[in-house]
Amino acid sequence: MAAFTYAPAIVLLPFVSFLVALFAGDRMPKGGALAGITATGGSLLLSIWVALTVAGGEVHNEILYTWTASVETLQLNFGLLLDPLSALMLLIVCLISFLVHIFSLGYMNDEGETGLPRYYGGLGLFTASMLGFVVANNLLMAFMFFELVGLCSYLLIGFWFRQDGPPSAAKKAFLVTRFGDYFFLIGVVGIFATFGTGLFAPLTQGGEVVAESFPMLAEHAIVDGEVEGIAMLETVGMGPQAWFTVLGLLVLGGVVGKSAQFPLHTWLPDAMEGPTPVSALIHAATMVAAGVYLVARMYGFYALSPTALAVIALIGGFTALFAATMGLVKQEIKQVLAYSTISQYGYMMLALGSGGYIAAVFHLTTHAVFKALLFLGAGSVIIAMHHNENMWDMGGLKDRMPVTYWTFLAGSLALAGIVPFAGFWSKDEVLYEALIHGFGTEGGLGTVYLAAYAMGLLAVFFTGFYTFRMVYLTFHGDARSDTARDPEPVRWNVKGPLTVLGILATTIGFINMKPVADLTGAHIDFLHVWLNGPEEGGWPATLNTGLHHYETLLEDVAHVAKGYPLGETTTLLASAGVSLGLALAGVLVARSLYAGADPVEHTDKLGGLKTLLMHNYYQDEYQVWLATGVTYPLARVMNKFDQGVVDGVVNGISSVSLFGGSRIRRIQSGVVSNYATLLTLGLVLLLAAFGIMGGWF
Amino acid sequence: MVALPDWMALAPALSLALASLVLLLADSVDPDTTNTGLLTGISVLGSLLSFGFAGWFITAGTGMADSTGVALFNNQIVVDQMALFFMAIVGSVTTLVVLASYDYVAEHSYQAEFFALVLLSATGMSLLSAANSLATAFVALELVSLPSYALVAFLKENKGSVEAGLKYFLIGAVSSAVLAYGISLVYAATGVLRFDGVATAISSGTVQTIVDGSVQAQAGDPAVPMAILGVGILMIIGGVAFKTASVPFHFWAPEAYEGAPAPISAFLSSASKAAGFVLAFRAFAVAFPIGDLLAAGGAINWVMAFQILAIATMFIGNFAAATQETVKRMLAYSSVGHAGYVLIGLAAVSGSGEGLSLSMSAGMSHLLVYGFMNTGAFLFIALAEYWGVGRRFEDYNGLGKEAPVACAAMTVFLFSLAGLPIGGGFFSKFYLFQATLNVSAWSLAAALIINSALSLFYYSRVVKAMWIEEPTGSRTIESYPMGLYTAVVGAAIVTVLLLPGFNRVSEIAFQAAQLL
Amino acid sequence: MWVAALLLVTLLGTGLVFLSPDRYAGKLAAAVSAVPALGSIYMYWVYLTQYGGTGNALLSPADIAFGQQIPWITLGELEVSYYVGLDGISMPLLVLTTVLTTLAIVSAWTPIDERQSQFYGLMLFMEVSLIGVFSALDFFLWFVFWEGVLIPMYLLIGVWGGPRRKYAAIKFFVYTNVASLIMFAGLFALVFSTDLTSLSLPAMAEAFRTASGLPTIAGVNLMTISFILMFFGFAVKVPVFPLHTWLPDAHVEAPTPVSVMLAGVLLKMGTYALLRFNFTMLADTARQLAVPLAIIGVVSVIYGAMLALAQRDLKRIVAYSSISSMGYVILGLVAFTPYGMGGATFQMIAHGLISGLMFMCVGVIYNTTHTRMVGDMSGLADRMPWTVGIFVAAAFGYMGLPLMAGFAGEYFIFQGSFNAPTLGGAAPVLTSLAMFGIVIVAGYLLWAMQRTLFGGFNLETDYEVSPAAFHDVAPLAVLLLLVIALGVAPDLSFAMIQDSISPVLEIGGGA
Amino acid sequence: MIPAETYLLLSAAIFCIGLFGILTRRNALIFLMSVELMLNAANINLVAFSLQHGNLTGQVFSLFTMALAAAEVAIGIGIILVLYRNFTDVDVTKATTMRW
Repeated sequence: MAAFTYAPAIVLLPFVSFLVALFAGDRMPKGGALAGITATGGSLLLSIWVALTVAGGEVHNEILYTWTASVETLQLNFGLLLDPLSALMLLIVCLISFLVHIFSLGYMNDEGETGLPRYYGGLGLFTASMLGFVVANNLLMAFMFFELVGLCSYLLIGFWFRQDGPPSAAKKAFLVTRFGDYFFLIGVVGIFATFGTGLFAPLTQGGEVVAESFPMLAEHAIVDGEVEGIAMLETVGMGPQAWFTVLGLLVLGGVVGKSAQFPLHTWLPDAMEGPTPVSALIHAATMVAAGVYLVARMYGFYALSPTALAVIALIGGFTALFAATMGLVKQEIKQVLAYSTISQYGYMMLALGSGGYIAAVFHLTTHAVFKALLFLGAGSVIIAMHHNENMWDMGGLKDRMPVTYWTFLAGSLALAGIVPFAGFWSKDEVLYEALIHGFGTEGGLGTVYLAAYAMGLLAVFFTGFYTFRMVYLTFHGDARSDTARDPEPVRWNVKGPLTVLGILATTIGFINMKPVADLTGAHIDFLHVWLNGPEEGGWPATLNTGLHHYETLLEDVAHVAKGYPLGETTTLLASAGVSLGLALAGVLVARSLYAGADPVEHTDKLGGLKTLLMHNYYQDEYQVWLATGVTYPLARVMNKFDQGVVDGVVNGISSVSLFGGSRIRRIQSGVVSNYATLLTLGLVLLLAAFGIMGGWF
Repeated sequence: MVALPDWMALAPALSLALASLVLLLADSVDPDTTNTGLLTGISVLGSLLSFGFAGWFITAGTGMADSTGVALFNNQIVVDQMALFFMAIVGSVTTLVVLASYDYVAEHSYQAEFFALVLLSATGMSLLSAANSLATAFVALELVSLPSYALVAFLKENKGSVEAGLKYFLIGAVSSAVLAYGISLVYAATGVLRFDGVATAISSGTVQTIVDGSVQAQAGDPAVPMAILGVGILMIIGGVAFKTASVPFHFWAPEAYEGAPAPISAFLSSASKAAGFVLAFRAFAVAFPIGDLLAAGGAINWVMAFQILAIATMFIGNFAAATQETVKRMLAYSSVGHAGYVLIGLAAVSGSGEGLSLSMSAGMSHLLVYGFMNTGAFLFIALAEYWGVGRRFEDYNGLGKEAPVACAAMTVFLFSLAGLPIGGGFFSKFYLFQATLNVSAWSLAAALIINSALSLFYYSRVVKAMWIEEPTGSRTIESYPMGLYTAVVGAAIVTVLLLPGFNRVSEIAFQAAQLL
Repeated sequence: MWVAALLLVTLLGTGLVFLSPDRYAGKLAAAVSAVPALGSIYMYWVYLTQYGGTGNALLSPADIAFGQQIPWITLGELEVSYYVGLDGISMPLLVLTTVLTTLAIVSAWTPIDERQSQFYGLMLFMEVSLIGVFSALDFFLWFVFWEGVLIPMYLLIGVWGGPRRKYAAIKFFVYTNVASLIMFAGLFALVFSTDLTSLSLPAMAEAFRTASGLPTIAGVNLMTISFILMFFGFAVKVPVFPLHTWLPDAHVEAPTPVSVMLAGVLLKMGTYALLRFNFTMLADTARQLAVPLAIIGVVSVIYGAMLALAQRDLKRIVAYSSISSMGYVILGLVAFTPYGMGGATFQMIAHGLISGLMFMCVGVIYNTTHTRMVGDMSGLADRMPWTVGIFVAAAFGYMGLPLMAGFAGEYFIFQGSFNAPTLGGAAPVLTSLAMFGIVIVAGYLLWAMQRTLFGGFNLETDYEVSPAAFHDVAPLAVLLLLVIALGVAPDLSFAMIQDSISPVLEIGGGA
Repeated sequence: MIPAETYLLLSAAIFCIGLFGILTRRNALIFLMSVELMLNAANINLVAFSLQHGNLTGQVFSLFTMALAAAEVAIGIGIILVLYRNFTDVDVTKATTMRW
């Protein structure tokens, strides 16, 4: 249990480094980087310890701090939930963060950037917030840290605030994700209002459940019909499943925003304005994963709603394809990676939607590694190219920076999904799960799965293409500019992290070689075991976050079933074969178009499609139009209304009063005879009135 | 305690009268005296004595023992709590005014006459407070009016002053004729002029007569002709309305207050108005009990008349004030508006006469507080005139920088007049408001509220000019006149102190009103 | 005794500052105002440690903390007394007042360069009145203080304000005073329809709650009419759409320290009074009218936020967003749930701190750039990093960043109103609509920050921009720390608020 | 004996004549005379009803009224005098420097 006692330190260490870097960074060597490295290193070690403990079958779910205890019926808490899922995520976040800190020494310190305390402070705060999000044991805490990582993202994207681009991109990133978070917040409030708790997993004490989790309560409501305690259903006048679907979709709003899914993906490419290590850490490996992680975290809730699952799968499949096509024509290396990131998170959503819980987490893991690698590799290239990111100015870097090249190539192969690199295993599993569930599931849901599968499959081809287009343009052929001919060398602090990640990108897929396992019968699907836990008892029984529980729910409640059109083994192989084939096809097409010594642009052949793709399907345009073309003019009109009508009435009342006053004072004509007349008149009127009333006449 | 002779109950009035006589004596000894200090001293002494006597008698409980108070001259004069209360108001206002006049009249001739006239008028007011008969009331009222006509026109070379005097006088003359005619009709209807006699006549429905000081029915029990009585009462209302500057007899007020020397404006708008109201309160509460009047049938419902007058007065006074260009005239109109507020004292009464003591005590309290804040405000105008500051709002720009103390005092007066809780005006206005709601007189309450809101606007224009605006021209204030300053600051302090100390005022007023 | 001591000390200090020479007035005023600030913090601490679990001052007078009652005035049959005391609702507001006043005074050192003794004297006079407003338990005493706030505010805006200060000052003054009178009329219509002999707030609460057989006017119960009149009166102060137009003018023209007080404390007078009068004394009626009131609140939220979007003046932006934030409070109050009402009260504190902070930030920028217009400046982060850093933090606090007080307040309100029994089926819809405010607020604040703080440095006015002085930044830092402290540990005040809110929830129909 | 109502009518007529004079005449002196007429209307009432009621109250009061009317005229003449000095006219409608 000792590991769990120290677990809060995983979050707190980077937070301390934030304070140290911000307030003392300018008096420290390396501008506070060392504090960050120490802290994240410490967190990494602790995370490993936690992971080992979890591997020993122990889990932890505990309330650490009561945010507000004042309302007894609904207390809001901060707590730790350490189960295999969060332990895995802790490892990923700590590792990437640690490596990014080291890489930053090369990318920021060596480049002589100013404002380093701010930079490392931001990284520290981000790491702390992200880790806080990962270990959160309830939805509110998760939401709070979800927002905090958004703040850090804002601060780090806008790091170079003296230029015009980064602040604008930072604003956009925060605003678009905030739009998603709006729905998330409704969802959080709704879930608390409905269930009276936001716990992801039940709290137990001596084997007794002392506080039930909301996915379990929802399950009881739907499966066992226990709806008496849920007053909210009466308020909204819906059945439990319908209302829970609404709640799930609301939370999904935050997911779509943060994980850059269609239609809220537009902020991510712009976010590349930030320093590249930041892009690697935040906008590829960790923060963007927060959305997917959240769905996985409360998967027991989504598994209850076929509608929500269908929406998730469809968004995922569509985004995977949609973003991949936009990545085809980009000229800047980081832009390609950005769209690739969007696309890959689409895969994870597709997996989650189609019941592939393991596949999603697996892809999340491998993607974190190889995408961080690619971004850091790109960062290395950018250092070499003196911050020119245009791939058409590069070429031939292969020989001049071999470490970068080979590691980048490993990452690219993983991204493209070429066997045996990490991406192949995870992407294959994603597609496979979608396929078999698509065939097995009855009705509309199955159709949706198949459609999403088709889109995901098509995206595989594009992925292979844009990835290797990028590789060929950057590293192969002849150098196309002076800087490419004489790139700036990078040091150990760049090469080190690249090497670590390169090795991982090659090997991490082996943790869950499901096809191999199925074929050989060997129990080498470690991730599956890790997330499934023991079949009977153990932590899944305590927390209800085990895979087995989810599969039961999918089957019994959402009626997601498996189907093998070609028999179990053949389907498996066919699926793997098709996706590998498509990936290779993409690679080969890229090779044929761009592998030459002096490649030329082929985008013109796309005709009108090129314009469409270059403009990203006018997604930015319509969203900007919504903001500046609709909302802002509306605000102006309302302002006019406010000044003219609302304030006009106020001023009008005063004017009318004053006008009345100026009329009344005219009675006072200054002529005393008139006064006498009016006086007499008044008296006579009174006399007449009272005379008539009193009957005097 | 030494038992004082009965006539000493009139000491507040007598000391004023005595002081005026001393002044006249001084004047006849040295007709061209410019010893302003001496003259002011005598006047201040007299008025302070008057105030002191009134205050002493109030605290000693004169008139508290029984409801009649100290009756003098065959019940023609009654010194009770009500009378003393108003004597105190008159005494305090007169003190402030004569004190302030020290600097004001220093450059004018006929100083002794000025002070003597003020004190004579004040004597009339004091007497009016105690008048218990239409006859004494009429005489006292004329004693108030006649010197004040002269005082308004005191600046003989000043067109404004003369014009003001003329208008005041002409309207006053008409009004007193109306009043006299009204009194004659009441006499015709009831056969008596003493208030208690009139009341008996109304309640019994028979014409009364007074034999050896006691009221009894006339031989043959002739009935009271209610129509004649009604017309008479209405005309008396007219006479009262003139003195209190209420619509439609208010026309003289703006001009008179504007044209008169500022201390006289203060005197007229505060003390003279109070005197008008004491007559009204006593006459209508004692002589024309509303319950009996309505029970008799066919007679006038004066409560309704006062309601109409009150609402009209409030609105006309305040709305006209809102658009004035000169500060003094604004205050003049606001003074008309305040008459409307005080009229609530006679208007917020239920059909059976309930609520009269509450509403009257509210009116009395307001008059007392008003005596300080309004006098203070007009004396500030006097100060401004003394400095040669112009008459318009703009001319007051930036005055706060040069004379912060006086301007702070003026701010207190104005906000208190508006009913903000910075001075007693807040409570007295609330007291009136309470009286209206007590009898569910919603229209009166609404008028009070609306006009209070409006009044804040125009009062704050002065505040704005003094503190917020930058001075437009070059203006240097060379001297800070002692007398004016003392009066202004004194009034301000009392106004503020009346906020926590309002309890005393309202208690006395309530007792006094209940005793009637 | 404690409250009386606070009032007296501050009042004496006011006189002292008025008489002091201009040069020392600022320092002296800060020192004077530190006394009530420290005193009230001590009281807060005493309350926190000794009075836990006490009830509502209006509903259980026996539980009043620091109470004191002395008979004062008798008006007819009405007894008026000097009656003060605190409970969990007024205690945090009292501390907010005293602390914010001190900080505002310090922040005035730089911008106020003429007639200082009068300025600081008026600030302290306003503090006296504000202390009184939050501690008075007798209606008259309360009203004296309530109106007493207007006068210094009027002069502070009018004398030391911007170009259109005269218009703004008179508008503020007359508008809010008219509102007070309307409220007054509504309240007293009710007072005289019951057999009240005392105007102490607990007595009024008792009488109104048990009042029966009230007259009806045009078929509407007097209770309802009074409620509406009182709501109108207080809503102007809050302010609530469409009674808000005095606020932007007042804010824009007021000197910054005054804006701080206006947004930080004065607006809370309105919501505090709503809570005390409309929602405690007339709880039944409030429950009946919950839906229309909630709609007013939601419209204020969205309307204020949309208007903020259209502004160029930083102060106007914050001013309109205050309208938006106060709309949440209305929504929370009508919910009649622990989180709703408690959250509304908490939001008063939170918004007091954050809006004060925002105005101070704008003020510090204005002191050195002499402009507040978005578009007249950019890239300030380059020249005044710490100020801008705090500005950014404050802005995020305003946007409802978790672990800052604003989030706590807004979240509590949403949580409380989402399934509020008083709102029925409309509850989730209205709450969700109100929540959209958090998106719009992010929109305009991010936009304004991008334009003014970031990008290349540029300034349209001819002033040298330099980092702000320590005494300019220190109040900002203090406020920021308070905002974070309350965001991390809302129970610091939410606990006592709950103690005093829960009795309110127990009264009235359907509870 | 002539009935009291007759005197009442007489006095009312005189009162109205006086009032009419006030409303129509601009000369300050005639204005003053008209006021005297109105006061005398009151006197007629007082004296007549004094007889009717059989007490002296009315008669005494009418004496007061006359005295006061005399005093009033004295003051009035004085004011009219300064009016003439300032406005070189005794037309009451000429003095209109202050209005509204």
